[in-house]
Amino acid sequence: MTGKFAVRARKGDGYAVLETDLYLNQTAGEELSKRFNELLEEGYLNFIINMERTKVVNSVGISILIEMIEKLRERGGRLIFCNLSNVIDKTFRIMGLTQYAEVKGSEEEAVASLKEQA
Amino acid sequence: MTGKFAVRARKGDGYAVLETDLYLNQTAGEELSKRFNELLEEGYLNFIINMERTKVVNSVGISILIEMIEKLRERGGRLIFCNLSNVIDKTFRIMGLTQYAEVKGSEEEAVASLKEQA
Amino acid sequence: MIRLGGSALSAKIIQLVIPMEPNLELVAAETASTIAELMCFDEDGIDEIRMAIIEACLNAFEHSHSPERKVYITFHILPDRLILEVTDHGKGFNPSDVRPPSIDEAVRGGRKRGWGFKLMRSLMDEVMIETGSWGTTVRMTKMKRRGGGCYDR
Amino acid sequence: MIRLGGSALSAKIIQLVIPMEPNLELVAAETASTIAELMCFDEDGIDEIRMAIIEACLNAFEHSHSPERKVYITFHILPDRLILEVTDHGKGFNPSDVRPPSIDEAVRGGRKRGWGFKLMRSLMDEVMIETGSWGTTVRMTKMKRRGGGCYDR
Ligand SMILES: Nc1ncnc2c1ncn2[C@@H]1O[C@H](COP(=O)(O)OP(=O)(O)O)[C@@H](O)[C@H]1O
Ligand SMILES: Nc1ncnc2c1ncn2[C@@H]1O[C@H](COP(=O)(O)OP(=O)(O)O)[C@@H](O)[C@H]1O
Repeated sequence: MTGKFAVRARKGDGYAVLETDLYLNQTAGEELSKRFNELLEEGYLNFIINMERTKVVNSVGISILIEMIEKLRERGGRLIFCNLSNVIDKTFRIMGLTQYAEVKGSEEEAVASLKEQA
Repeated sequence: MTGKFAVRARKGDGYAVLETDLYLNQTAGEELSKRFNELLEEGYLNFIINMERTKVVNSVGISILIEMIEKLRERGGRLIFCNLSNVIDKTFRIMGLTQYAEVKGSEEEAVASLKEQA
Repeated sequence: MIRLGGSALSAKIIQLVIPMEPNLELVAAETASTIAELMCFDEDGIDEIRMAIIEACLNAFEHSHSPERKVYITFHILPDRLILEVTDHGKGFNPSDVRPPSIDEAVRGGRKRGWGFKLMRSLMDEVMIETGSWGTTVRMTKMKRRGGGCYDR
Repeated sequence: MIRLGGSALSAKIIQLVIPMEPNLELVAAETASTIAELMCFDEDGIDEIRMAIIEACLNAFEHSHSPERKVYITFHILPDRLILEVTDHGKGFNPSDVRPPSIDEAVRGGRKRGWGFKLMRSLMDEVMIETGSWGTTVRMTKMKRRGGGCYDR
């Protein structure tokens, strides 16, 4: 079985949206990172990661998110997470990810925040 | 924790609808049977069992359904099942329940069938 | 999609031990269904496995009279099939004494129970019973439908 | 509602053995979540248990170097709490060698891993580690929130 992506990417006006799948583990994290790097090379600096479909994450998957945050920091870009489940939101707060990336309730709110501060 | 019923009963015009819960096991079957017997005493003879919420059944639970079919046979009543999952539909066919009780896709179809042949 | 990798030759084995307590058959069922999902069984296949394992566990709970009151479940994950073994250390039984159930009899005031093995046999591809004074093992196999799987991607 | 009965004094024990294979931590997670559901933990509690057990399993998969490549999980069901033990027969480690993670360091080019125990400790009520040359056991306790439970009905 091929042709299925654990990550979906969409391009907006000056930003890109990445959608994660059911389980954000190392494999899914690496796939996410690959799409992210491609978009970075295309010149995108503002990212939304929509985790609506994600029920489970593990710390290896999250460490890849931290890599992405690092790259955006170096380049002066922004990363906003949206549609986090309670436990994922809690996890990001425990780890302190929320000090370096924003969290919004919905993709619309994330987009609005990007437009505002653009 | 009390006050929660595994079975919900609704009364229609000349028929009663019983709704089963997530798991139709012995306990849930006995509760179903209790409500059914009460309705039978009230004079109801046409029953619809809506299994929309039921994901799992076991053979002990089903044996209680057979008891209900038996009682209705004795009294000339009718029992229609609706909203069965594929595996529950298959199970009822394997056991031959479908020779003695009808199966309809939806509650509307079950009601229509009762009105038609009333 | 979350999948298991495919080392085709050796079975991956998962073991589960549950006490004979009401509703704990659901733990066996959900463990089985997660395994079946990772093996990319389709939804109907997963539901059939869930139902079969519930019947096997309930038989052990109800009929084995196991003094230790435990059920041992082994899952063998193979590329083309899932094999489930449900074992109790109860009194065993004589399969040839088991009277097949009849719906005609059941709705006419006769015996309403006795459907467990019939259901297991119909829902699974193979069911084998080993039983003796040491207890009982029910070994069930469910084949993956061709094309439905993602194990060997 | 499906619930477990409540014999308050003795713990019900469920055991699960999984091989160290990618994604099989999800079997542990779903088994745990079914048990927690039957114990009437609320949804957030169930998700927290799921995440904690995944971290414990991944540590065993990744760090234990267990030659037999198996993880042994024991669930102790008590009226007011669920205790999970995750054991491997690997090489063990020295907990005092474990350097705590830092997000500030991580986003500035430093180490990005090392969050497992921190997460387990934050998501569960108690985490204890026993480790030696025989392997490692991580013992985690999750208390039920008052009023949320249906165990003792
Ligand atoms: N694990 C077991 N230990 C002892 N006897 C069993 C076991 N499983 C099944 N049996 C015997 O086989 C019979 C048929 O089982 P089954 O087809 O599942 O129907 P039911 O459980 O409704 O009787 C049981 O009534 C019991 O006598
Ligand atoms: N089961 C285990 N066996 C051996 N070493 C372990 C085990 N669990 C954890 N460790 C050690 O503890 C360290 C910290 O683990 P953890 O906090 O989960 O973070 P990470 O797994 O990301 O390194 C690991 O890097 C490893 O050295």
